[in-house]
Amino acid sequence: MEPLFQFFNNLFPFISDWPEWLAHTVVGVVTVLLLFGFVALFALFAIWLERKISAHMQDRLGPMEVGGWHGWAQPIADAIKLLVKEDIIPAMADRTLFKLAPVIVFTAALAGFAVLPWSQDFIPADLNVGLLYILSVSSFAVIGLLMGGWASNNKWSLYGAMRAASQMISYEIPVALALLAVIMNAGTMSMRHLVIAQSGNILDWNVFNFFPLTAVAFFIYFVASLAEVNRTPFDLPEGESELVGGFHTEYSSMRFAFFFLGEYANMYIVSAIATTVFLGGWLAPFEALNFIPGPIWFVGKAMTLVFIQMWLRWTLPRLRVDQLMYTCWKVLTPFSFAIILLIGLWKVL
Amino acid sequence: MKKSNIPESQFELQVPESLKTEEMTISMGPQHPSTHGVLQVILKTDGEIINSAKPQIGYLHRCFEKHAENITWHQVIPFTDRLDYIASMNNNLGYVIGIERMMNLEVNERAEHLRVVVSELNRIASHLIALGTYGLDIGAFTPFLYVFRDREKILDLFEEISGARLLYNYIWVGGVAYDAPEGWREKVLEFCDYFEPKIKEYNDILTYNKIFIERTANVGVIPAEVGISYGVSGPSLRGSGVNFDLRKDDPYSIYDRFDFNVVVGKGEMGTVGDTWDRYWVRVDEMVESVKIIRQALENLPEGDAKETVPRNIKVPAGEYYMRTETPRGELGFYIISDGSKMPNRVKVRSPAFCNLSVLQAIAPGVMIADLVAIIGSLDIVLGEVDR
Amino acid sequence: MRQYFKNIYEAIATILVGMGVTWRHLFTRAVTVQYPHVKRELPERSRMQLFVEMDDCIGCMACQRACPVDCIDIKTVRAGKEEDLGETSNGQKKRLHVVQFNIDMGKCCYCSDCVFPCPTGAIRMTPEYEFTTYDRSSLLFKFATYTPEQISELQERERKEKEAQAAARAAKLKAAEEAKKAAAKNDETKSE
Amino acid sequence: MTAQEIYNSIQEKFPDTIVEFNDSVLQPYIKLTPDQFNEVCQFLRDTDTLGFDALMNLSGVDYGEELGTVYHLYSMQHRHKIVLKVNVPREHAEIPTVADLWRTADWHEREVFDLYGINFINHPDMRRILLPDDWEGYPLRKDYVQPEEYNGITIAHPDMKGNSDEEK
Repeated sequence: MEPLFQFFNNLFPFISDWPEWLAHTVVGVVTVLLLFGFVALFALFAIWLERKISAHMQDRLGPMEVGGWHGWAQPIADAIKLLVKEDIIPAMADRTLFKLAPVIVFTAALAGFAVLPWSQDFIPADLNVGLLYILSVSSFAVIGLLMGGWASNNKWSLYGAMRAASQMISYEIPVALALLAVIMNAGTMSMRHLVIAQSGNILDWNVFNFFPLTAVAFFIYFVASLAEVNRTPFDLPEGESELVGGFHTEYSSMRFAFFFLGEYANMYIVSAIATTVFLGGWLAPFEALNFIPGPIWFVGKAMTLVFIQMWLRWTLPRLRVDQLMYTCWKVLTPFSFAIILLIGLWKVL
Repeated sequence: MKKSNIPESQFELQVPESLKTEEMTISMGPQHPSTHGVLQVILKTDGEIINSAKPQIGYLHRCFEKHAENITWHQVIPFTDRLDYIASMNNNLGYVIGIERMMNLEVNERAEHLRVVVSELNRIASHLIALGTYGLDIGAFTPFLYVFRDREKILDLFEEISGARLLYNYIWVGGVAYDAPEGWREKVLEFCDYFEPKIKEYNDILTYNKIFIERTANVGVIPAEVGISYGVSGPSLRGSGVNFDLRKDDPYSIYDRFDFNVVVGKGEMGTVGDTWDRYWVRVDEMVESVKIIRQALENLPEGDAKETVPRNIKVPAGEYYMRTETPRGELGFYIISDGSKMPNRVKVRSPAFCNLSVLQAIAPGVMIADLVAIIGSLDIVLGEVDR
Repeated sequence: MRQYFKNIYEAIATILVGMGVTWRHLFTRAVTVQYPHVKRELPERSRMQLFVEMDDCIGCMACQRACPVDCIDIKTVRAGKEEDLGETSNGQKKRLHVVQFNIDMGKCCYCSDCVFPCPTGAIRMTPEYEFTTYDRSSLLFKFATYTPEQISELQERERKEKEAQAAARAAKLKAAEEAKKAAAKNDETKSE
Repeated sequence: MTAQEIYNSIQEKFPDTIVEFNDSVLQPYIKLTPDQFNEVCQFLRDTDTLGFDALMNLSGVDYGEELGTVYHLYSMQHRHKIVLKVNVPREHAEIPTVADLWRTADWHEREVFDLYGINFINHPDMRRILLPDDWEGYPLRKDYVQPEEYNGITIAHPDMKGNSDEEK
């Protein structure tokens, strides 16, 4: 919490006059609210963006009415609609688990934001094992999905949950291995220091390190992270043409919205990790562009990756379960092992 | 001399006895995103693998055959529109030619050419939907909207010539309901020029996509003899490598005058008769349809297409089984007349009905996701299955 | 092993080709028509709402017979002998009061079978398509212009005429019968 | 092969089963008795010169006094067709199945059973196919009367009445 405290201290010097407990509480609460606000805003924006991108990729216009300019208020209207809709819980569902599941999914997504380095100074918690933390916290989501699918007492939901569990657990491995390739070189797992190690210009970013080895690692990470957040072509847990709606078949109103929020927050988190680890975090690609503040670079890079995720989603069909496992265990995992091995060799030589 | 009859399934699931677990029975449909309507399939699954799939139909039964016995010959035509509502022109054509053959009625040349043009346009429109929804079943959303964009152009042409966009009631006994309006021929040619390059686009985004191929090749193989035994017809049978197209093999209207190829599945990406082959036959058939349209429009004679339409039809007593090639396969109308102004019996042999029946034979042993791919590749329209 | 790498290469290459297609479409013009703001001109043949030109209708019921779903309901009253209802636009003489011409567009199947048998071209389908309502009963379009009083008056007259006719016929019949009887009587008397 | 030749070959093998042969109509047909029907069909399918490997259509017909089924056969190799007819009395409508010969007959026979009430002997799964399992009567028979209600649901929709002024 120290860098965050400093950051607030710089902004509002009077905080240092407060007693320590008060200052810490206030800073903590404000940060959480900021992040929560960001997640909600980002989700709304991303939903709008996704609808617009998909529409234009399909020669459509997408939402055009609500709010005037290109239907910018459509996601807000949708959110309000979801809020006021009737909350339906199936009669035979396990009510406690059913209610808990979306909360867990969303919490897991939100917790990941704690270690994202937005800029040199603004990082809610600069853990020395930040990367490890984010990986472990984000895999909490699978418990939520499993609970939701099980508790719905619907066979399609159960299928979705089972698929989600096997998929997310499998894809943890290539994700972790791909990141390991970088950590080996950087020698740190602190998100902040990972970025600081990449200072310089664009060629100092990790993705161009040991060219092309880390580039391949970046690619592996990106593909595996798509599976981590259940995006096409790996959206089997939802798979609306096969499993109706997968694990969230029975969810409606705000509980469904939480799953939705969680999905979009996760999209952002995996993109942000990729940005931090491979694409130089808040750093500008060239010295000349340093006048643009760090957070803008950070969010901009992450949003580019989010855009690519959407782009892929509206281009590709869905894989089958066995092909999904094949991709993970027979393609991504061996390749990431090979990269770790090669980088190790490179470093030794 | 007794040959072995074809077993229920050719694909026995081989799981060691010790690994077998309890079966799960799932009702897929009647409300399910990829059963293409109100089809219900009762699945018995072992995990993701299907042990048996039994289609349950009848949710869209509208008593076409009973209706037809209580209305006049001509009034049946709007009802045939509603059988296979995606290819109404072809349905009209089948029924009408059946009656014309019973009445021994000549149709003038211009009407014959217009019939071929609209039928082939409708075939393209129908195959476009098959393509798009198939992409949707596999999980690709975008091609669906591309094909609807192009289908819309065909519907615009239909609206101009017949006044309706979906249920045309255009082909009438003795001719067609309206002559083509001025400039329609040029518009169709324009559409052909526009459409041909679009097929490459579909191929780029869907047909040759590796994920798509992986999902569809070697899945749901229908061997030729199984297909014939189950009465599978049309693109679904041709996908199994059987060169059988009623436009060539039992020609009706003026199809024998045109030069076009019968597309058959060759197993390009996997086995002959897999879902990819059935899909590919449809893509290639659109190219052939464009060829036919061009030829028909080239030779389109001048004159009035409407002139032979009689006011009141009385069909001489007798019976006839007329079969035509619709986008889904062999559409048969078995018409019995007792010489009065109403049909005595109109039986529809609907291609989708027979194509769907093969599902129970090829489904065992595939995964749930594959079942969706198989149903999509059979290109059923429930309006026709249930009639 | 070669197949393995070939598969990976193919997967990446075809995915990139597909992404190229969607990327190009991101910048092509959308084909959407913003419906309530922009309205497409429909071709004149468009079969949307049915319309009846009552001045041309001669009440022959050909359309009612042709309708496969029975959505047209016509009632007519015969015109009086000295009454002149005028002529239709193609010169046919009108002999019937069309006191009721109801079309239930909720039932209509838009096949336009009713349009063709019409001898005067009175009934036709128009490209007008915006007639949705919140109430199904307002899809029942009534084209006849007669008021209920006029109808009952006409029907009354027809009934009376019919009665008169029936009475006349009965009288005629009776007369014939009586004549027959008389003749029979005559015969009887003759034979006696 | 012409219809005459097909008739001759059946005549040779199963002389007792043929009721009628009509070559003068648009599509010549052979009328058979139900007794040996399955064997005749097996013969038609499996003889190399006949080779009727496809059942195009199977249709039930109500002739008034009798019910009947009509089979339209086609040979994919020889490209010839033939129509078979089997008539059975209304009260005792039973025909041997051909579902074991042409799998497509499976559903078609169920449909005929559903709509005409003809029972197919040895059919593997003789259930209704289009109508609900508990539907009463066979709707395509000419003497079928539409029931008032089904499981408490009125069948005649109120809108199915006329639309004249008095009724609305």
